[in-house]
Amino acid sequence: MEHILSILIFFPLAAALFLLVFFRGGKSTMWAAFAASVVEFIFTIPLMTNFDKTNGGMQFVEQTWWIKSLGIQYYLGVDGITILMIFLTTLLTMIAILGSFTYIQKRQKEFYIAMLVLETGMVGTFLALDFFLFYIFWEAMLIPMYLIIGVWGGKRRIYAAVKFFLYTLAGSVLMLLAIIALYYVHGQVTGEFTFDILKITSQYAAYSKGFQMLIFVVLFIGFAIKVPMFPVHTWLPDAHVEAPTAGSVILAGVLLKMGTYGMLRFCLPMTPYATITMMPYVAALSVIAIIYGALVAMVQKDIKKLVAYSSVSHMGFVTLGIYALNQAGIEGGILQMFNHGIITGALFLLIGLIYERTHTREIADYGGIAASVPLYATIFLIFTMGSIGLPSMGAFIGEFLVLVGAFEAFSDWAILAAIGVIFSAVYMLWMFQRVLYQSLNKKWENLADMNLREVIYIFPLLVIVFWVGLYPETFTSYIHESVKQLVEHMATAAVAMK
Amino acid sequence: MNEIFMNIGFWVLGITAVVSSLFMVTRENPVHSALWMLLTFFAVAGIFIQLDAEYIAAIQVMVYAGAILVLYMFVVMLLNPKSTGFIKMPFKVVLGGVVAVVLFVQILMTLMGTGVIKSTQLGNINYPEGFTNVKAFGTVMFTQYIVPFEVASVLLLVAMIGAIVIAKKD
Amino acid sequence: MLTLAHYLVLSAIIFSIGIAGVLIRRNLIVMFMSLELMLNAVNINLAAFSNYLQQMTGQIFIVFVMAVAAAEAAVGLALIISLFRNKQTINADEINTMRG
Amino acid sequence: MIFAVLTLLGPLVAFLINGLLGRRYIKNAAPVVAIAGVSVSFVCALILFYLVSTQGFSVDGTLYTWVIAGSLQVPFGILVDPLTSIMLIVVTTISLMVHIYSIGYMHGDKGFWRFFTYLSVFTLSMLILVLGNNFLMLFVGWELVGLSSYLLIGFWFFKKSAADACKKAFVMNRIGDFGFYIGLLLVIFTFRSLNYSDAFNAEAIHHVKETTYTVFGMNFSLLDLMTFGLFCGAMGKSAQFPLHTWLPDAMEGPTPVSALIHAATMVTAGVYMVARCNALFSEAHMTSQFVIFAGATTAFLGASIGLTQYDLKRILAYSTVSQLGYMIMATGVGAYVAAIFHLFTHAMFKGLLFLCSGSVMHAMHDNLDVRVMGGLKKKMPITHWTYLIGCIAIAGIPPLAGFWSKDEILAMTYGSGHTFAWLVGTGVAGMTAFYMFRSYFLVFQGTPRDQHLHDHAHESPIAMTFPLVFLAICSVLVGIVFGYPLEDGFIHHFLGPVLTPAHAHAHEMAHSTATALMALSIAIAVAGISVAYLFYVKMYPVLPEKTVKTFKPVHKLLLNKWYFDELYDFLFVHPIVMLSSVVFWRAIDVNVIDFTVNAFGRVPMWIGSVARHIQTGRIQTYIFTMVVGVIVLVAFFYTV
Amino acid sequence: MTPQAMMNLVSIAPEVLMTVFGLILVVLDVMTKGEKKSMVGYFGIAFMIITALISQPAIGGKYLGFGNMVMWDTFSYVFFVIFALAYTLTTLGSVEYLRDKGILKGEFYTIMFFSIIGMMFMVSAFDLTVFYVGLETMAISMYVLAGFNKKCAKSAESGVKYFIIGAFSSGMLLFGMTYVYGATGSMNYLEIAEALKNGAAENATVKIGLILMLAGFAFKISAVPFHMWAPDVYQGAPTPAAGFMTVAPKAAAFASLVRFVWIALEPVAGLWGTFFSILAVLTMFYGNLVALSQTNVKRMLAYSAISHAGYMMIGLVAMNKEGYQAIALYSLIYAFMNIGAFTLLGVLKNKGMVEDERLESFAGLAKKNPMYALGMLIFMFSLAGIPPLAGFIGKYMIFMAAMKAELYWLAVIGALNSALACYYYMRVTIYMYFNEPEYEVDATIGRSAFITSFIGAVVVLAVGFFPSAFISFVKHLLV
Repeated sequence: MEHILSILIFFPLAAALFLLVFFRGGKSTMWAAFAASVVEFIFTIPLMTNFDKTNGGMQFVEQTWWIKSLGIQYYLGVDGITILMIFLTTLLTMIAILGSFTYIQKRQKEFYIAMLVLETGMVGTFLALDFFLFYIFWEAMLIPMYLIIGVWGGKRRIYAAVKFFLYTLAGSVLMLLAIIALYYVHGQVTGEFTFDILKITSQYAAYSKGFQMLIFVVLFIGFAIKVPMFPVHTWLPDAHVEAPTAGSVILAGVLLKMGTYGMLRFCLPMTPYATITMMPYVAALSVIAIIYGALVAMVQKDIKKLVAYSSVSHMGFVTLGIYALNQAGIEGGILQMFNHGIITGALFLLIGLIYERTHTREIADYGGIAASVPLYATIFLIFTMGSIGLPSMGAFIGEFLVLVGAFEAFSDWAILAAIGVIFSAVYMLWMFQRVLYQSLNKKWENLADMNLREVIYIFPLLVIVFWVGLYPETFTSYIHESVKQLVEHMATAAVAMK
Repeated sequence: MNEIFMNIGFWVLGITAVVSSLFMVTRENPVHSALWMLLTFFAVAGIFIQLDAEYIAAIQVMVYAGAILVLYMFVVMLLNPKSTGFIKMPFKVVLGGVVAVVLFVQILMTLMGTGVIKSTQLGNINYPEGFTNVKAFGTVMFTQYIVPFEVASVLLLVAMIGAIVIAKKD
Repeated sequence: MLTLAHYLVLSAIIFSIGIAGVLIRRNLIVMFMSLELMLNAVNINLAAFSNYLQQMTGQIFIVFVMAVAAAEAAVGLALIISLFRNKQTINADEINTMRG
Repeated sequence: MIFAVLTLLGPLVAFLINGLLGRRYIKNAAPVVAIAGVSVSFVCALILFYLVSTQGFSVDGTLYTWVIAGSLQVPFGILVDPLTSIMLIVVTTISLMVHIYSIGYMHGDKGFWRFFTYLSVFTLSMLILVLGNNFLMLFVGWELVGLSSYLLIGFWFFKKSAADACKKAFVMNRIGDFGFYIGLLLVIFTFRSLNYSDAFNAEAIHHVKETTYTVFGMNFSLLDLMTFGLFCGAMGKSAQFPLHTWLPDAMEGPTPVSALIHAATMVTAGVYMVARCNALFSEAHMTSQFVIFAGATTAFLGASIGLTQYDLKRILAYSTVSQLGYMIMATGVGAYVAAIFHLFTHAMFKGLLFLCSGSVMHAMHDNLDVRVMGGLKKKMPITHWTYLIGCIAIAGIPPLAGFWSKDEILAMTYGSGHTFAWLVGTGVAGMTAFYMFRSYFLVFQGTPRDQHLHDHAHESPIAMTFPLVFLAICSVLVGIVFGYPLEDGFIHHFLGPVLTPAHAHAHEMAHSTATALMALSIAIAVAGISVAYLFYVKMYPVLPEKTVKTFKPVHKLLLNKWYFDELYDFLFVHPIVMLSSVVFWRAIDVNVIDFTVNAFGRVPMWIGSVARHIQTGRIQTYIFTMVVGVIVLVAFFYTV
Repeated sequence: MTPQAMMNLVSIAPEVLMTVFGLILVVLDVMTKGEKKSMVGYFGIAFMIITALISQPAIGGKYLGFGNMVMWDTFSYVFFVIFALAYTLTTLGSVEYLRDKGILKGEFYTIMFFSIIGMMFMVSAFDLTVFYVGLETMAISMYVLAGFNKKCAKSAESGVKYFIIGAFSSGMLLFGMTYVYGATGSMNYLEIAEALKNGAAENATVKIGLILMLAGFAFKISAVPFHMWAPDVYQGAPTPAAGFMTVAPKAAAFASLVRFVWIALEPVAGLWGTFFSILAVLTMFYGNLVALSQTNVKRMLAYSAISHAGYMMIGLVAMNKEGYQAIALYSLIYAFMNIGAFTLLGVLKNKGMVEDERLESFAGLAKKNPMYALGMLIFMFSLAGIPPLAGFIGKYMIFMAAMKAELYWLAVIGALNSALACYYYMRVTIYMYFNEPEYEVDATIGRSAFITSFIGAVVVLAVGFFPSAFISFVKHLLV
């Protein structure tokens, strides 16, 4: 258990190197990659079981110097906010790899290597407690994702890959400067020059309001692009649509969460004054994202694009919850991050597997295929309902908590956000109707239903969706304490601000 | 008397240098240019003498007029290039002249703005007892400036190798 | 009365003529000659300052400048010959195949 | 507690078995599983009812804590009280009957097992809805019945109309649920809990009675706002004006579904909810007024449209809308018991009517146009008689079920002083009698209008007729058993403790007034029946045609359902779609945001492609640039 | 031996050693023939290693000899190591290129070797004379290297261009130098500083002299608007030479500049601070913007080299210890990634895998030759400054220095530019990975070029992950 976090981070990388050296592509590579991802997932289980839920602080901490002369540490830790994300990451990577077996037909070896490297980046981002380390992982993820979109993507993959890359990069270069600024300011305040996130956070009271505002805005823009929030969301539809299934799954499932994770870990606790000042504006943006995303999703002609815009809408709930700055809101936000990962991930998998058979993503090309693929239709329906936020499924709990929290903080915005509940039903069901219901398009009469492999990789997601919906405490119990600490932290800051 | 002589010398040499360099720049034929340059070199050598730098004046004549210029002439003859004259666009010629003049004016203004320089009268360099220009030069060169002197040898070696490798016909 | 300024102005004039020469001529060799002119201007400056400061450093520097000038002349002319072999021209206007 | 849990487990297990194994292994044996499941619930419901009614038994327990967020804790809990037990009876009875009926009705359908799976889901959801002990459970059930409804309406998903209808139903409900959601949030805000026991605490309510709440800068009474939100949910689910349009379309589903979901149980969830929240609603005066308004309007709209429809199921559907309006109106005036009572009786007779229509449909090869039927009473005696009983019951002729509950509602409405609502209600009663008998006469009496169809008509199998008979008996009996004597029957004593006794006004009402009202409503019903007889037996088809000609615009308006669908399309659907696709997507997303983003890429590219021309490749240019650079820098440093 | 004599000897020993080795190389060159000429280069590498091993000064040790003329200290040493690395990598990467082009001559290595002696003098100079002669040694070597491929018109053209413009700029440098000399009365850095402190800074001629001098420096580091030569020269020069030219002379120019401005011009920090901050902004923008519109990869890399000079100038403007440490680190890292990229470029072109360095001809390289494509990808992303690759560490140090100096605006401009720059680096990877190949080529690449790119890639990765060693290497730098 000592180095479980390091193992979690570097095992996929080691596996990738192993693949690079010893494999030549083909079936064996796939299975090797899958095996690696399964092992990685298994590593998270002791992490989950040994996690002390009554402790809101960092656990399994690993801390050594990395670049001592610059005050940079190799500092890892996991708390309630991250542990679910780790679980989500390893789970989705595993599933995405299994889901790519038939989808990826060219350069398979490279693909699985990219996936595993990406996993390292994602896990590292969530676990890093050193700002510099965080930034390294944060950016490092871009390259494999860029390749996944660009090499294995659809027709406009190049545009999408470049857009994804540059958009995100543009947001994060200034973030780097903010990080350095925090480093120096913290150094000036305490005399200790360090990138230690916890230490920098603990000194928030010493940062002037103007400085906090500046840092907040810069960090926020960086994270907002990743989330993505309106109006910096336009990379998402392109990236989602063009990415291969596994790419979309990871993108929607994990990468978007990095933005909100960043807000939770940095924007809120480090710059609480600014956060409190900016709270209503962020809420407004979130609500715009919720409604705007839903409305635009409604009129999309491409299934993936529709789901992509729906992500904008759903992630709006997450940010709304987080910036409510109360227990319910933040917990809801985190849970919603988790749920969105599971549900949207599953939807992308489902779209991907039908795309493999039909080679079209145009909604208009489908119609009535529920008749030829009943099992598929059922599972698709379940996740559609999950996405809509039907009670008994995960997203409902998340949305509910978000709205409870948001209602307490800014009721008017919460009411507007709740309108999103209507629209989500409209666009998802309309899509569902046009794709699976109505009269059967003759082309798809002999469409093959889901095979065993496909059922196997969807199944865990199915279980989790209901699990979260029916007994969320399994998951929320991890986050209670950490969120409580965060909320108390914000409350203290709010008092200090006055 | 000496001063008048010096004055006359300066003006003659100076005007020669300026005029000959102007001619050098403006002659179409490169051979003419080279010859005008020779005149400039001589004039400059004279200026050096005026400035108490006899040794420099000597090597100016030897190195520039004797070696470098010959090299130029040699190359000019060797290549016998058809293209002569100025760049084709008169506009650019004017522009080139203008910026040169502007830069000159800037330098001039700077110089004029500095009182010390304007009022300082130049005289002879005072050498220590028993020293002449050459001796003083040699002493300093081979004590204080021995390092750059040695580096210059490396420089010349490189130039030699380089010139050979570039100019040699394989 | 000859002041330092006289020499400095003289050198500035020659320097400017050198620059003008580089800018307006298109024969590489003549351009190169103009560069030599600039170096001469430098030398005048150095000699003048050497006299003004009553020390040998300036004069010694002139020697280095000359050494460099000689070395440059050797290499530069070799390069020009090499170019001429390739393109049959030493016209500055015509060596612009790489641009943009 | 154990029984309550068992009630839930029955359908749950049935659903799981059918859902997971149905397609491959169970297939045609699916009904056995499903019926077994619902029978367990039925038995448990009866036991619970017995316990509650005789021993004053009640349960308010937590199975486990469901959602925890800070101080808010929402249990997965169960509440059994008289209201619940009545609802359980309604739900399980109808559900069981429909299950049995479906064996016959759905026989031979490709999705046989699927149908029963869905039915189990529905039963489960409905039971969760009524058994939950907090608002969130209610909401869960609420949404899940919506899902089941969606699935069942869209059971024949390959029909576009069905696919449209199921989506419409879900979306319309969602609009209501939006309000419900807000209501929930306000409940949490107010009571810091979602448990009924905390929210319906008289002291707590008293505490917030005068509180106002600011929304978008406007002040509202907190309770009004909260109940209005909740009521929006009810409007969606119970198809109240203006969210009523989905219900008639929902008839695209198989008929048993219409009977179960869209007549007897799910659509009454709204009534149940309002009744359940009576503690809140009775304190919220503004909302109450709105409830009455919505109920009365709905009752009238439904009835008026019902007058002109030709599709048998649609007639019944509009009748359902209308009856739901009644119930809602009753809750509005505070007659909660009457509302629940009507819910109960309505479930019986409307379930019966729908099942009958299914039987007719079966006989007529899925044809539902009343104009091609006629004279079926000979061919289908059981269906005929049971349908007749249903019609009488709904028309409000004593001693059948409908009379007792409907009369009570009208009396209460009158008694509470809402005379206009009462007038509407009475008028609607007449209309109801008229159009129900209109359908009866057209279908069963007279001469066959399509001989071919008529020849092939036959009575339905036993699996279908048994439920008809059972429900017919119920329709005859429940009213008198539960409701006699008027306003003081078993049901009043039973529900009284949970539902605030409705009325001060009622008790003040003189006995003579009550009798007069009763007589009036009977008279109206009889009048309605007579007119129907006149129109559709005696003078058919001359008189109807003449009437139609005389009131052509009105008829057209009614035939087209007051153009609500078109209005909504015009007001909401088209503008929103246009706004989304033209303004938000094409204009803002693509042409503004993305354009800007791309400009960030293109502008540097453009600058670069221009700037590269400085690099001419000429030595002179390069040196020139350097010299100019020096000049500028010198100038700069001399001026600074 | 007196301590002073000892000091003198130590201060110049590495250069002397190098010169001796250089002469041995000349002899070796004569003794080898044909294919064996590469031995000259390899021996050069060995000599470099020997020199690097024995000339390492003690940490903090300063050996200032010959009347404050030459300094050998960590600063000189670190930059010497950078030059040595550049030499080593270029040599390894060039053998194959030169052989293919038929210009495998010992002189290539000899000249490169001697140019490094010039650079070492530049860096360790404490006197303008030493500096100037060193500078010219380097410059003349570079002219020769640029025009080394005599048979190629472009190479000759770039040699001549470089030469004329270079000579012009050194003319300006000299002219400026004379004024500085005149006003301060000395060529020695320490004495110049002393004089400036004592009022010479008021002298107007110092200003114009310094501007002219700094313009000369700016030429060497290819700062806008004195950069114009750079793209043409890099494009025309033989590719390995171009790689070398983008790294070593630039590093030398920066190092000597740092020495000069820190020691001699310390009293007029405001002047050169402003001067270079203006140039830094112009350089970054111009380099990146024009690189965006390039279709020739080599030329694009040339422009990118310009923009990198811009980033490094930020470190200069920061005027703090972190600043020049960052410059050293940046040069070090840049040596690996840029020479790696140029080597790959040259070899790929010679083998016909890419045509004329055209961007389009990179299409599908990942399919044709995955390993080299991966290498190129790593270099490109490293140049773009994407973590965890080495280029990021370099940029990061630069930004650290700027933030410390509170040059926020410059840091922001730098950061924005590095985002802008990403696109053109990415474009190479786009063609390599995302497009289908235009044509098929079957070719194998020799060992030495592979080793170079492999070392480059591995170091670029390793520095990204374990920058400690590199950072502590430059951490002891003191001017």
